[in-house]
Amino acid sequence: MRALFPLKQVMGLICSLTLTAAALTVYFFDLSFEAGSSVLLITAFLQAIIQLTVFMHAGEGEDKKIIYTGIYYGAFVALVTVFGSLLALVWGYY
Amino acid sequence: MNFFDRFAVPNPSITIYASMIAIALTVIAIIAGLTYFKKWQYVWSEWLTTVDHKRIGIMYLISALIMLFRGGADAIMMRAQTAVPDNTLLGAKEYNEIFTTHGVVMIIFMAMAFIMALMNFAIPLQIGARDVAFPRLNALSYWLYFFGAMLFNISFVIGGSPDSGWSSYFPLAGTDFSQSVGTNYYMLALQISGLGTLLTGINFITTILKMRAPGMTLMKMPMFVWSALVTNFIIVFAFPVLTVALAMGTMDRLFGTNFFTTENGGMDMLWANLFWVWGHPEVYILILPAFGIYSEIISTFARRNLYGYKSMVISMVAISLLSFLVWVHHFFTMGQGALVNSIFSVTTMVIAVPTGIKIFNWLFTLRKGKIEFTVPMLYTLGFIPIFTIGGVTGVMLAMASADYQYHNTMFLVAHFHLVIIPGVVFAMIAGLTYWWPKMFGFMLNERIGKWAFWFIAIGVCVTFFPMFISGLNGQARRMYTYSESTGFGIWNMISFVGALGLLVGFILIVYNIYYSTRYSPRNIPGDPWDARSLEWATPTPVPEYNFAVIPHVDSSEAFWDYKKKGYQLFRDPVQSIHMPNNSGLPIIIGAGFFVWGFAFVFGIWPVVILSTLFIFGCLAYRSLEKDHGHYIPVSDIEIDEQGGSVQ
Amino acid sequence: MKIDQTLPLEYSTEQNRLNILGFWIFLGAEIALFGTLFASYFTLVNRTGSGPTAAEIFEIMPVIIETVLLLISSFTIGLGIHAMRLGRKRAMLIFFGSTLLLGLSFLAVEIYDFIVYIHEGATLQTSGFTAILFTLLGTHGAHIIFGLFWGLLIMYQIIKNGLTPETTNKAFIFSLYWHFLDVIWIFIFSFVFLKGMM
Amino acid sequence: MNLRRIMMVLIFACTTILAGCQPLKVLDPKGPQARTTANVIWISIGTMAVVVLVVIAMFAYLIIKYRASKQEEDYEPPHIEGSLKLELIWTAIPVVIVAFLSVVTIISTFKVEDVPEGYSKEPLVIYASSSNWKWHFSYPNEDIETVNYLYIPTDRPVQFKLYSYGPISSFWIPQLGGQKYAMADMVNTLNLAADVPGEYSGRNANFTGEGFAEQTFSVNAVSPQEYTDWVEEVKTTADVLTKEKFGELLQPGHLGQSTFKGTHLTFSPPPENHQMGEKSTEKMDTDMNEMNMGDMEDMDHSNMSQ
Repeated sequence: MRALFPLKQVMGLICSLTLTAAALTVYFFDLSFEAGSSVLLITAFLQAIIQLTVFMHAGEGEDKKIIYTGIYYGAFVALVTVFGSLLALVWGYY
Repeated sequence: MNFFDRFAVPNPSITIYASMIAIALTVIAIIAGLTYFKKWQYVWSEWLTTVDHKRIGIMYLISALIMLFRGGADAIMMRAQTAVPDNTLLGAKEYNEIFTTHGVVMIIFMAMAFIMALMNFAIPLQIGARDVAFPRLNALSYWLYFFGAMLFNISFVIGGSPDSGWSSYFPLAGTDFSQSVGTNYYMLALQISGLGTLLTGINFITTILKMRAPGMTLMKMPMFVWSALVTNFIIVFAFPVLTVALAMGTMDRLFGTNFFTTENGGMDMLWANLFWVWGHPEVYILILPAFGIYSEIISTFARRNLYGYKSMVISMVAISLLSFLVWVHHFFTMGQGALVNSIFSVTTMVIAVPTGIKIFNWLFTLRKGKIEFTVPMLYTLGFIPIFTIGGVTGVMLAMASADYQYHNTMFLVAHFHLVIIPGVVFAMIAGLTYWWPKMFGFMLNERIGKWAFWFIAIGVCVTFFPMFISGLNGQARRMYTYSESTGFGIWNMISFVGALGLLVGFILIVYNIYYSTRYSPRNIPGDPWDARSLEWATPTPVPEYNFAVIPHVDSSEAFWDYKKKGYQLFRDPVQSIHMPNNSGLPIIIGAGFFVWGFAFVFGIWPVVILSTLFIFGCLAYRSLEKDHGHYIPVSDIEIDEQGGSVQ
Repeated sequence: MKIDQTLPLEYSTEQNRLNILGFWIFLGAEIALFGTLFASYFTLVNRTGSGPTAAEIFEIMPVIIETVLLLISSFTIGLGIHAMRLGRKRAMLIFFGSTLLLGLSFLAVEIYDFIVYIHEGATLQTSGFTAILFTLLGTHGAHIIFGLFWGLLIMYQIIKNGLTPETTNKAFIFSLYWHFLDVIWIFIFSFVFLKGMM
Repeated sequence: MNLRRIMMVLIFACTTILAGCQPLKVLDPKGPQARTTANVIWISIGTMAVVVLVVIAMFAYLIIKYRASKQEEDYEPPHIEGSLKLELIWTAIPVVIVAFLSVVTIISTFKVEDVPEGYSKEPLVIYASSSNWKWHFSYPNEDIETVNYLYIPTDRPVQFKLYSYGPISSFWIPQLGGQKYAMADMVNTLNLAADVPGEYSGRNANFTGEGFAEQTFSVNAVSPQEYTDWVEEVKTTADVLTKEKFGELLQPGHLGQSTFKGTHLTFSPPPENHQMGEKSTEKMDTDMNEMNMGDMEDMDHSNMSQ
């Protein structure tokens, strides 16, 4: 039975739940916009990294480099789209 | 509106009725011809169900050529209408439909398909592979593209074409201002073919990264392979943006949502923004493979290795990243202020740097070469000066303050045609001529080809240079007519003459295909151009499995080294070869998507639901199917290899 | 088919390795897809027209439940893959089954959420904000629904054919998909719900 | 080569036409903003002409010198990997050019977005709204409205407030400055000025459907005195713009020019609160304040003249 619950993955789950709880502080405490956003950014990206490395085995195969290149590229495009759109459609008008 | 009224064409005219009859006759002719010559079996088992990348490439090629003529007919009609002031050849509505379909057909269904054609045909051969990573997915990609294109093209005769520009800006494209189903067609046809393109992107990245011949490290790949790799990365990350934008547009039009409306919090600018987040990388999706083809052709016919291989690669990777950082330059005039515009001006101009590096590297490849002016080389050499002019006007357009004056004018139209035609169309014709002997086993006639080149090269300049001037004189784009007092008349007339030249050029290309099919000698060697990369190491015609023995590679020009330095390409003994089986599933799923799209356009929801279930059913069937492909025994391989093999 | 015994079953053939890499690249495309949805969400979030705002309709409890359900399902499918590598078919099937059940409960809570929103006057057609909210959540939810059917199909094949290079390959790819949906949910949880209620 | 010769002739023809006989509208500016952009365009044409000439000269030289027919039969072109030095050179030169053009762009963009300098008077505010396929011009301070034509004085900058009663349109007077979009859910600001009296053509440059080609208007730039006279004349002769009348004007179609007393701003106000953010609300408030102040000034003015 023990073999079915490897420590790494159990720790991963505990980390995930802890980070979720940490993120919830922005709801239960009255944080400033900047502080709240920073907490969310940090917890969200940490969670994503845990999923990728612990659960998705992103770094285990021979294609590690390609996989990470793909993810970085995707993240780059997503971030550029998000912030560029905000820049062009919202912030630019102030 | 009555249910059946929506299927009627909103502004019928003689041309539309004529095309209806023409389409019907063509379909009947094809069906009758196939039946009469008893070719159904052959067409179905050898082509429609094929998973062979070479055949899929050829099917892409035929589709692209048909679309080229559809889009070209639109272009000629546009130039004819605007050739003289106050012309009444076409009405405003017809003109609007024509320029919209011209844009969509040329970009999505012609240029993209042409690129897919050449990538499909050449990439596996160039990396020494037997097929792509997912052959069946590749066939599905083609059929999604094909049925998307068909769906878009029937809009002309059922329900009306889209008429709000290829960029389809909301709220003009919304239901308030575009009541016909035309824009629904636009949304769904692009969605379906876009899905096909995305799958191709995934397929080719995997193929190029995982299936290269032993020894071919990334920095030993031919330049066309590099350009295809970079392009497919852009495809994979840019097309989802289009998917989302189209889905939102479809929902606005059919489900009454408020994404791009002007009330209840909708934001019309968001469409423009998302469209160009995809649209600008799309430009590089078109141009980068072209750069790759030029690199191959220049080094082949200058008889020299490509100058500055490393900086070519670095500059392409740089372009691929920068291409995602510049889209706001398509709407500098939207009012986002000087700071935002300055940022995007600078990022846009920065793209000129890697592009400049490539131009100079090509020029220096010519240096100390031994230049032969074959047809592919002529297009490549024609590309350099015309593209440079198109490119530098791009830098001019990138300057936000000046763009306020160029935006939406014929200056812009001149710029992007002078980039896309020498950049993409020249490359496609060059690539077509270059790889034609490998595809079909005979050469295209050089003399007719050269005539076609001169008509096209001069035609492009004569058509588009005058637009710079009329644009600076205040002619906005997409105007179906103008008054004589504007003074635009002379420039538009010159453009029309140039367009006729282009028409002659393209007709010559078709004539060349006809002529060469009839008269060209068939016994050509596997390497007729004395070229440098691995596709020429195969016999002509290329066997199903491409390479009897997978080659070993030690440099970016392995085949050249094999010919000149006695380098050993094929070292392993012949073994039986595993190949995938043909499958009817891709075309069936594609047809399912066609029905789905058509029903969606007209909001026939029961059919939408049924076809959705059908598509998922096909996927489930595929998952449960046991199909491990087949083996070609050694005896068959050796029989094939007697003949034109270079081994 | 050449089977490399030194690697886990799901990696053991050339085609399997291609499939896994191809799926990773597909996930890259999904990142761009959801990135675009997020970009649209952030642009439209304050454009509520005459409809309710984010703070007015969001509730914390269902969201916390959904998050925990999905996190645990991500954990169980991770265990499923671990069991698969140990060759323990029954354990793997149990873990996969619980994953799908957790996914189903997640969907139930999400549908409950949607009903609440609609009762509070936030339908798909109400405003720019509600349109993108339903589209973003709906796209994620549709992925989960697709995943449920896909997962069932894979369980069926494993029951029928056992742990072969083919079935393990499919199961592994499915696990990547499921983890990915969890990652997306974490971003929805943080930047849609928590930010909206901050 | 044939091609090169044709290109040279064409480029030469283009430049002579650009420089000479008949001035092109964009390069024939009648106001400070258009002059700035025209200068930018000339700078960029000059810079780019050098680039094009260098590339084409090198290109011509290379294809003539290294063509196969001039080479010996057994000439084997050498294998050259590339040269870091040369490649750095043709990276560095474009970088310098781009840096130069970037500076030009940034300075000029901020300049043309701003109110033109050197005027003692406050800008004249005109609300320009498009509908299919017309332009409505409201002068809130003067309390008059015109359709498809404009009168502007030459001694003060003009600030256009742009919005649309339909699809995205683009407001463009080539001889006075660049264009900007008019959209249905927000107000954009475009600062122009005319310093030479004359009649200029303006149009919608962004495709808006069937009647787009004819969506034009004319701009009469006149001396301050003439402008005041015109305003007075309109006020005494024109009909009042009622809500019903404005509703008729908005119907899709083409209209000639017409003139009204009163503006539609009172009963059909421009879109507000584009971004729903606090700052943008403040901005709109100040706009409205300006407008009210303008109205008051106008009232004072009319009181005085009475």
